[in-house]
This record gives sequence, structure tokens and C-alpha cells, in this order.
Amino acid sequence: MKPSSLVTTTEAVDTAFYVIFGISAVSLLGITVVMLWFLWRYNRKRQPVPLSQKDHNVWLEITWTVIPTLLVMVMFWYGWEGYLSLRRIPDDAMTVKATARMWSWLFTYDNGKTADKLFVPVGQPVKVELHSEDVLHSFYVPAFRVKRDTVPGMPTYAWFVAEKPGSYNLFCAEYCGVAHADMITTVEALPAVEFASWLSALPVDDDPGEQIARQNGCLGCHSLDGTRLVGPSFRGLAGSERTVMRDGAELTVTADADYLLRAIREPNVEIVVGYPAVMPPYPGLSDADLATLIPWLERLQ
Amino acid sequence: MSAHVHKDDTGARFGMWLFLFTELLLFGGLFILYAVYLARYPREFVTAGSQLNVWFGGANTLVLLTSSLLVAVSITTLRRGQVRLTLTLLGGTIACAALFMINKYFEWSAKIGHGLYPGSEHLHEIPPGEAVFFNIYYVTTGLHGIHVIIGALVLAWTMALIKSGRVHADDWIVLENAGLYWHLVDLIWIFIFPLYYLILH
Amino acid sequence: MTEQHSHIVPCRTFIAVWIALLILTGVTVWVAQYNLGVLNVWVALGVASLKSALVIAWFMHMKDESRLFKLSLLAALAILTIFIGFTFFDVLYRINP
Amino acid sequence: MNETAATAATGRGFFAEGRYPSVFGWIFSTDHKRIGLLYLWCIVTFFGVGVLLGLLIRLELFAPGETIMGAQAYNAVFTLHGVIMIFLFIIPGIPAAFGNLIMPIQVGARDVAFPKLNLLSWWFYIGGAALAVTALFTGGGPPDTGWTFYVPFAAQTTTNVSLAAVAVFILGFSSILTGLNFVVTIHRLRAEGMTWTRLPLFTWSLYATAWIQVLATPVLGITVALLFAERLLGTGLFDPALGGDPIMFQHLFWIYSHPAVYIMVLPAMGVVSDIIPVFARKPAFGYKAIVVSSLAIAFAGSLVWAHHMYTSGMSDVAVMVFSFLTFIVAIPSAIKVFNWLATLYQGSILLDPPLLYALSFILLFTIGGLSGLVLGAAATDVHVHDTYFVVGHFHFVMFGGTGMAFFAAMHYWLPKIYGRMYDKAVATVAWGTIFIGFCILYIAMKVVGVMGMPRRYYDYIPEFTGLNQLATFGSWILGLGLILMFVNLIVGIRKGPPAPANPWGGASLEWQIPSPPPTENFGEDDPVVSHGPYDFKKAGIL
Ligand code: HEA
Ligand code: HEA
Ligand code: HEC
Ligand code: CUA
Ligand SMILES: [Cu+2]
Repeated sequence: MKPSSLVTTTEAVDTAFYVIFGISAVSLLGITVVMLWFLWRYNRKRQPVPLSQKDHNVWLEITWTVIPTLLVMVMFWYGWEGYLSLRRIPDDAMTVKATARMWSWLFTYDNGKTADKLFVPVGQPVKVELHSEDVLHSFYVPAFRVKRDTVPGMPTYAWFVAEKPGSYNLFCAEYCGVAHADMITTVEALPAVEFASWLSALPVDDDPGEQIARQNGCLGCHSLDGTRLVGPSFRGLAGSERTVMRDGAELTVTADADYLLRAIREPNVEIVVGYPAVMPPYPGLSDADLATLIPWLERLQ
Repeated sequence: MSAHVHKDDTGARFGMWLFLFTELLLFGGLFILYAVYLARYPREFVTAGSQLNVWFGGANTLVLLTSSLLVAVSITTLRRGQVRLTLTLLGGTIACAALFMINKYFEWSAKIGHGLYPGSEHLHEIPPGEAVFFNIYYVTTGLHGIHVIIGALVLAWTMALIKSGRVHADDWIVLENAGLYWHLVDLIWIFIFPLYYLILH
Repeated sequence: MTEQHSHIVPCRTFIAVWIALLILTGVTVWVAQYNLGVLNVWVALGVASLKSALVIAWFMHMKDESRLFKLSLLAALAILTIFIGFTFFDVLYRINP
Repeated sequence: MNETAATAATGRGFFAEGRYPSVFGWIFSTDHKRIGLLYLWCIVTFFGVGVLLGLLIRLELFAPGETIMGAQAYNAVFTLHGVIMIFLFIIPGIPAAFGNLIMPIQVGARDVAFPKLNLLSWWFYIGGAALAVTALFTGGGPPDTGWTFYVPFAAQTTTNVSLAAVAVFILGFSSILTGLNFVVTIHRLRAEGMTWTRLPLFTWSLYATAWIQVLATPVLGITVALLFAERLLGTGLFDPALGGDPIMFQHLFWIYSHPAVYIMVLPAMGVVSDIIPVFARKPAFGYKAIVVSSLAIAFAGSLVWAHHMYTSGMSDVAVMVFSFLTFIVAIPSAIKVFNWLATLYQGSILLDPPLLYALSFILLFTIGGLSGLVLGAAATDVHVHDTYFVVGHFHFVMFGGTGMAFFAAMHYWLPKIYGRMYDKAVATVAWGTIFIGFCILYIAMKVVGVMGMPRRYYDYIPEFTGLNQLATFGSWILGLGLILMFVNLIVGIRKGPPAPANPWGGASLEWQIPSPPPTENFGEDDPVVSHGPYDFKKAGIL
């Protein structure tokens, strides 16, 4: 398990939370009680005429300037300390590359293995290198209190360590368009041994077509089981009749191989009726990839 | 301060100055971007900056400085009651504005001729640092150009008021404020010129 | 006419200022020919500020205005400087620009 | 001007006979009170639209998955909700409506310094609003970027963001003109004897606000202008492919939009500072401290913008500096809260509706402000940034703070403006309903935020269902309260019993002229001020 010396991101952030919530709760309680007491004690029923017309007191002003100042300085300090431990990566951290795109995550490991869930070994600090292929997204794992935006053209990073095995939510926290809320996956924390074997194992679904689809994030928008996501489901797509908008005109076409090719190569020329024109073109997809992808699509019945 | 002041020139001038502050901060946003990108791409800014024509920029600087002089003097002449002279001076200012825009026109069309304009293919080919320079150059000088036109229109309108005698030797606040606006246009250029045309090293 | 500021500024003054401005313009162009490294920008800015000071003080007769005007001008400039300056707390210290 | 006296005599004050017949007498009037009312009712209308959109949001979030609308629709709805609430309700809210109605009277002037400009800025407001509405039905459909317009998304989306940007630009211009007008008015048109230390705190807060409006709003102007250029000309100043930096957009946006939050709250604090002394029969405690803290907030508020960007990828140094400064700006707010409490001490407190709303301002703003401290601290913000905790925070400060103060102002000043009194009992019930609904709604949001529910999610994981349903439930209670309050006010305005010139026993100038006030407020005999705004003894209240 993790070296006891190591402060987890969760611990670091929660300390700050306790301090700030604590001070705030006390301040709030004090203010509420005092206010209610004044309202009761000096209510006009009880107090027809004001007891005084006092309108200032320098010492009071000084007190309630200095005390809050000290309090906020404390809050600032804990906040900053905690933040630093979010930024300082333990030396023994392993690195995973996370790629965010509309609207899915791809995680790439040193040995080239990729996955759409973030598998990590328990007790081992993990540095996640954050990249974006299109707009801003944000890597957010509430359980570990870490969040960092992925910025196109500027790699960023975050780190965390999972203390217990289990599955933790991973959200996209920066608004990124229509399927922002669907850009969810999980961190899967496995015991070191299991993780090692997972890492070395070949991908379970050895259908190359599906692999390509996964790695390019197609499945972020296209389901394989017929459910409607941002884009039409791949299931039963090939060969079916499609009504598409082509430069303003509506027309029906059969989804044969070269329709699929068009739909992937220049997605915004023909827009399937009832869907937004948000599918990005994929210059990264080689003809070889497509040669595997399209037959696979056709096999999906 | 008495509420009886029915015509409060100081108030009017103060209002104008506040408006100039907003203009200053409007351009301020662009100067922030300029500063940041200059700090990030010093070398690219020099290569790109050297491609701007100092003569165009210099000429326009002289034109604007002179136009500012004319406006400043026109206030003096109006207060001395020399209406015709005032109108000539203001006419001169507007002529300067026109000259400035003509200059800009040639300068820009030359650049655009070289495929250097926002959204052009060419900008995607050259190093990013240079592309950002040209883009911010166009945005800044463009916004400034719009201000030149507005300023000229305001001055023209003031001339009309002077002709019709509504602005005269003892009530010249309109000219004063129009002048202030024009000087601001000049001020902005005083910074644009060295920052864009003169970063050669 | 209600309360009104100042004497009429003689044209001579304006022309003198104008000449000064032209000279300063010449100076910036001249300096820009030499390679002073980062100094170039700062010199350019320095001269530009000097020029604008002239324009503001004389052409825009700030020097005849009340303290209120001068203070608020100062405030505006201070805010602008802060906006530019504080942005550099970020851009200067980015790990990967 | 004896015709002023005449109108005053008719008892309908400035309502009698505008410069032009019928509605033109309003939309072309340069009278600060008429312009104020124009603003007030436009703002209330937009508030109504805004809250209905808020209701839609809550209904969609009543259960996971698609409830009443799809993702695209939802994104448009919260964007619209945010844009309306920020630019059409809360920023103009108190300054443009009640500032115009009351401030010139409070300083003893007949109108603002530039009445025509004042009318123009209302026209800009309406024009901007009209454009914003047009943006919904033209081009690629309603904008779906959120009110923050972050690039690159906002530069890429096919929805009608460009037109919305223009609308925001124009609205910003309107706000600038109002601010400019107020600064000059307060400097130049104070009545004889109205020294700076005799200015009501409401006017002082407007003064501080006006400076922010003048100095910060232009930056918003250039920001949306650049977004517009980016979309239409591809100027690429924020596009990494062209050497731009998306994070610079966030800097520019927040350079305005953080100071803007103080544009929203300072006038509200002014309202509260004016109301509490009147209903406690005691001078505002620490007048000078409150004034100085307003100015301090106005200044320091422009040094903290990047606290919205801790996770954006900006440098750690910036995180440290901006976090530190953020805590500094919190202090003046604290000072105000304590001074308000001290004003109640040893007073003679009458819990009339205006005071109830003012007190709920203090409580809710404090809760919201304290949660702001959680956001200001770097470590904690990393966890709750872009979650419902932030949503909870800003609803507490904006709605619980400024919103409540806006209602307080309506209950405090509308009798003066319309010369009629609403039903206080009903008003009190409405207040209670609003307060309860509010707490349920937004406390639930804060909790679900700390649990990690991101904002701008139209769908969420089942764990979050319970709290979301609680929030939705709260929104219904709140809604009922709002309807009751507005109905009561409107009925009061139209049929209520006549209100005397000084229904609450205030000591500032607006209470010394008839209700409704005559067209030029004081007419020929401009007031000569001889005592402070809260000197109830000299004013003969005590
Ligand atoms: C009326 C508007 C308003 C006001 C007044 C405030 C006030 C404050 N806000 Fe808030 N804020 C918003 C509107 C406002 N905010 C909005 C709209 C957003 C979200 C924008 C978006 O992303 O859509 C936001 C977001 C926001 C963030 C970014 C969160 C994120 O996105 O990650 C932060 C971070 O620092 C912050 C901090 C603060 C602080 C420290 C204050 C302080 O000024 C609060 C000061 C007040 C108090 C401290 C309470 C009173 C004091 C006491 C009771 C005494 C006891 C106190 C002490 C011990 C000090 N706010
Ligand atoms: C002052 C500003 C203000 C106010 C008052 C409100 C009011 C409300 N807001 Fe909102 N809100 C914002 C400003 C405001 N909001 C901003 C700036 C955002 C950010 C947008 C973004 O992310 O870009 C936001 C975002 C926001 C979200 C987050 C959306 C998301 O991130 O996915 C939610 C979610 O519940 C929400 C809900 C509500 C609710 C339930 C109300 C309730 O108060 C509504 C209660 C009202 C009713 C239940 C309707 C019934 C009442 C009437 C019909 C009376 C009207 C009649 C007359 C006026 C005559 N708001
Ligand atoms: C950003 C979301 C998104 C991603 C990622 C995405 N698509 Fe699409 N796709 C869509 C949408 C929306 C449509 C329907 C509108 C259209 O035709 O463009 C679509 C349409 C299609 C069609 C035509 C389907 C039909 O019903 O006729 C095919 C084939 C397709 N996508 C394949 C792919 C492949 C292969 C990938 C990955 C390399 C991919 N998509 C990635 C959103 C996406
Ligand atoms: Cu990706 Cu939100
Ligand atoms: Cu802020």
C-alpha cells in the first residue's frame, strides 16, 4: 500500500475544507445569534424608543477589521498549502496520458495500451498528463479532489493516488457542448498484481474495427446497442435507409460502404436529419483504418 | 456644488473625460493581449513587425499629430471669435482624417495583397507567433480606424453647429469635447505606431 | 456663461508642443534602428508616454483642470496598468507556454 | 416653475402629463423618475422570464436522464437564464432602476447630470435586450455556450453566439453611460449643504459602483468584440493554431466579470445600509467605515479576477497571488456586515417588510460570501470549481444578496414613487415563503456540489437524485413566494391606500417631498441640507 509519509490529494484538500468550513460555521452562527437577539431585545414592542444614537466606535471597527483579516489569512494559508500538494508529483508516480475530445476520454499507457476507463494500481501515485483535441474539457475525480482543465495546445497535468480498490467517478467538469454531461467515465483502481496483468494483457475485444472506433472516440457519440447518443447508433446502421440533408436539400440514401466512407471523411456534408452537425472530421484516420472500420460497421447487425 | 447650475461645462468636460477612460480601457484589452503575445513570441514579433512599412506608419503619425494641433488651435480661434478661421482649421482636421484613412487603405491592401489578413491561408502557414502579430495588428488598427471615422464625423457635426451659431465664442463646450475625443484618437496611435511599426530588433 | 476655466491658450504654445511631438517621433524612429534588446520596447513606450503626456497636458488642457480630473485620470491609468501587470503573474510563470 | 407646484398639487406628481402624449411621454421622457420606472418594469419582466427559465432547469434536473428537454435545449436554457439574469436583471437591477428613481432626489438635484444621455442608455438597454431575443430565433438557434462564452467552444459552436455577443456589447455600453452619468451627477449636482459626509449610503454605494461600471465594462466590450471577430473574420487571437491562447480569453472575460459581481452587490449593500437605520431609529453605525469599505471593494475587486481560473492551467504563482487578494476583498464585506449589526444594537426595531428583506440580505449574503471563501482558497476550489457548489454560491450572493435587496428596495421606495401602500401582512407572508424556499433550493445545491456534481450537466448519475429533487421542490416554494410578492406589490401600487410623504420615518431628502414626487423633485426651491441622512433627531422623527 502507499507509504504513510505520502499525503494523498484527498487528505490535503480535506484539511483545508475542515479549517474553512469550521471558521465559517462559527462566524455564521455568531452573526445569526447576535442578529436574532438584537431583533428580539430591541424590538419596538419592547423598546419603543432607541436606547442610544451611538454611530461609531473606532476600537470596534479596528477589532472587526483585524480579526477577520487574521482568519482569512489562515484560510488562505491552508488553501495554498493544499494546492501545492496537488501540484507536487511524488517521484515514484507512474504516468498515464489522458486525451479529452468531444465527448469521450482516452487513456494511453507507456506500453501503448489504451482504454476508455482509467485503470490504476492501488497505492501507486499516478500522474495524468492532460491533452485536448478540440475545446476545453476538465479532468475531475471527486473522490480524489482533483480537477484540471485540458487545454488545446497546452498540456496540463494532475496526480492522485487511490488508497482502496474500487471504481470512482470521473467527470468532464468544463462545459464542452451538447454531450458535456455524457463525458463521464470511471477510475478503476485495481490491486497492484491485477493491474499489472491487466496492463500486459491484450485488449479483451480483439475486433480491430471496434478498437479503432474506441480509440478515436467514436463510441463517445455512437452506441453499439442501438441507444441514441449524440450521433446515431452504429447498430443496424449499415445498409439501412438514411434521410440526410445535403446542402439544404433533404434526400434518402442507403448506408452502403461509400456512404459510410463519406459520412466519416466529411461528416458535415451530409447531415443525418434529426442530429446536430457536430461530428468532427478525422484526418488522423488512415485509409487502412477505414478499411478495417467500415467492414466492421457493416458487420454490426 | 449648487444644483442651480443649469449649464455646467465642467460637468460636461468631466463626463467626456470619463468616456475617454472607457475608450482607453477598450483599447487596453488589446494592449493586454499585445503585451502577453510579445512576451511569448519576441522573435516572431520582430520578423513580422519588420514587414510593416515604417513610412506608412510614420506618415500617419505626422498626419494625426498635425490634426491634433489644428483642433487644439481651433478652440483658441473660436474663443477669439474668429469663426471662419475655426471652420478652416476643423476642415483641415477632417482632411487629415481622410488622408489617414487613404494611407491605411493602401497599406492594408498591400498587406492583403500578400495574403496577410485574418483568416487567410497564408497566416496558417507562417509561424504562429507571426500570425498572432498580424491578427492583433489588424484588430487594433481596425478598431482605431473606426475611431478615426467616428471622430471625423463628430468634428463635422461640430462644424455644422458652429456655422449655425449654436456653438460660439462664449459657449464652445461642444467643440472642446469633440476636440478631446479627437485627441484620444491621436493618443492611441501614439502607442500603436512604435509598438507595431518600430519593433525591428 | 457660468463658471468657466482658464485663460485662452495662445497658438504659439500649441505649435511649440506640436514641434516637440514631431521631434519625439523622430527620436523613436531613430532609436528603433539600433538593437538594444528588450530596451527597445521600453524606450519606445517611454517616448510614447512622454508624447501622450504632452498631448494630455496641453492639447487637452489637463494642466488647467481641477484636481478631480487629474486624480481620475491617474486612477484610470493605474487600473489599466494593474490589468496588464497582473496578467503577467500568469503568463510569466506558466510551466508550458 | 409654478406648473411643478400645480402637478404636485394634483397629487399625481411626475405621473401627471409627460412631455409627449401617452406612451411617448414615457419612452421619450428625460425625467429620471420616468426613466427609472421604465427600467424597473423592463427589469422585473426579464426577471420573470429568467426565473421561469430557472424553473425549467429545475424541472429538467428533477430526475436523471432526459426529463422535459434534450441536452441541446437544456444548454440553451441555462445560457439564456444566465445571460438574462446577469445582463438584463442583476447588473442594471438596482443602479439603473432605483439609482435613477432615488439617487438624484437623495443628492437634492432636479435630475441627473445628462438627462438625454440617461434616456439613450435606456434605449441601448432595450435595444441590446431586443438583439439578445432576436439571437434566439435567428442564425443557428439559441446560443449554448453558458454566459461565460469560453473559447474555443464559443468560437466553434454553430449556434447564434455572434449576435448575442453584439447584444452584450450594447448592454455594456448602456451600463457605462449610466455609471458615467451618476459619477458626474454626484460630483456636480449635490444640493447646497449636501457635503460628502451627508450623502446617504445608498448614493455612496452607487458612486463606488459607477466607477467600476466606467472602468471595467469596456474590457467586456473588447472581449465580446474579439469573440465576434474570431467567429466572423477568424482573427484567431485565442486560437492555439494561430499562436493565440484560450486562457487569455478567460483573463479578459473575468477582468470585467469579477468586478461586475461587485457592480451587482454594492448597490444592494447601499440599499441595506439605508434601510436598517430607518427601521432601527438609529444612525448608520460606522458611516465612514461603510463608505470606505465600498470604495475599497470597488478598487480591490478589480485585482482578483483570476480566482475563477485556478484549474484553467494558469501558472501556480498566479493562483497564489489571486487567492491571496481574493481573501483581502472579503474583509470590507465583513466590515459592512458587522456595522449593520451594530446599527441594530440599542435601536428600536420595527420588523416591516423592507427590513425583513434587508435582514435576509445580511444572512443569505453572509452564507454566500462565506462559501465564496471556500472558492477563494486554492485547494478547496480545485474540488468544487465548476460544480453545483459554485452555482449555490452565486445564487446565494446574487439572488439571496442582490435579489433580496432589490425586493427590499421595492417595498421601501415604491410607496414613495407611486404614493400608494401595499398590504404589509401579505408582504410578510410572501417574504417568509421566499426565504424558506430559497434555503431549501440552494443549500441542496451546495451539498450536491460538494459531493461532486458538475454544473451545466443536463443529466447526472443516480447518487445525486435525492438532493436535486429537494432543490426542485424548494424552487416551487420559492416560486410561489415570488408570485405572491409581485401580485401583492402590483395590487398595492394600483389599489392600495395612499401613502404619506414619509411612511417609514426616513431622514434623507427623498422623504421630504410629496409621494409621488413632482416632476422636478424640488422645483425652484432647491433644498438646503442642514443635517446628515440618518439624523433622526434633527429630522424630527424622534
Ligand atoms: C453578487 C455577486 C457576487 C458576489 C458579491 C461574490 C462575492 C465573492 N465571491 Fe463569487 N461569484 C459570483 C458572484 C459573486 N461573488 C458568480 C456569479 C460566480 C460564478 C461565475 C461563473 O462561473 O458562472 C462567482 C464565483 C466565484 C469564484 C470562482 C469559483 C469557481 O468557479 O471555481 C470565487 C473564487 O474565489 C468567488 C469568490 C468570492 C468571494 C471571496 C466573494 C467575497 O466578496 C465575499 C465576501 C463576503 C463575506 C466574506 C461574507 C460576509 C462576512 C462575514 C459574515 C464576516 C465573517 C467573514 C470572515 C471571517 C472573513 N466567487
Ligand atoms: C440573479 C441571478 C439569478 C437568479 C435570481 C436565478 C434564479 C434561479 N436559478 Fe439560476 N443562474 C444564474 C443566475 C440566477 N439564477 C446564473 C448567472 C447562472 C449561470 C448560468 C451559466 O452556467 O452560464 C445560473 C445557473 C443556474 C443553474 C445551473 C445550471 C447548470 O449549471 O446546469 C440552476 C440549476 O438549478 C439555476 C436555477 C435557478 C433557480 C431554480 C432559480 C429560482 O430562483 C427560480 C425561482 C422561480 C420560479 C420557481 C418560477 C416561478 C416564479 C414566477 C413565475 C414569478 C415571476 C413573475 C413575475 C416577475 C411577475 N440557475
Ligand atoms: C462529436 C460526436 C461524434 C463523434 C466523436 C463521432 N461522430 Fe459520427 N456522427 C455524429 C453525429 C451527430 C452524426 C449525425 C449527423 C451527421 O451526419 O453528421 C454522425 C454521423 C455518423 C455517421 C453516419 C451515420 C448515419 O446515421 O448515417 C457515421 C458512419 C459516423 N458518424 C461514423 C463515425 C466514426 C467512424 C467516428 C469515429 C472515427 C465518429 N462517427 C465519431 C457525431 C459524432
Ligand atoms: Cu468535455 Cu465537458
Ligand atoms: Cu469572482
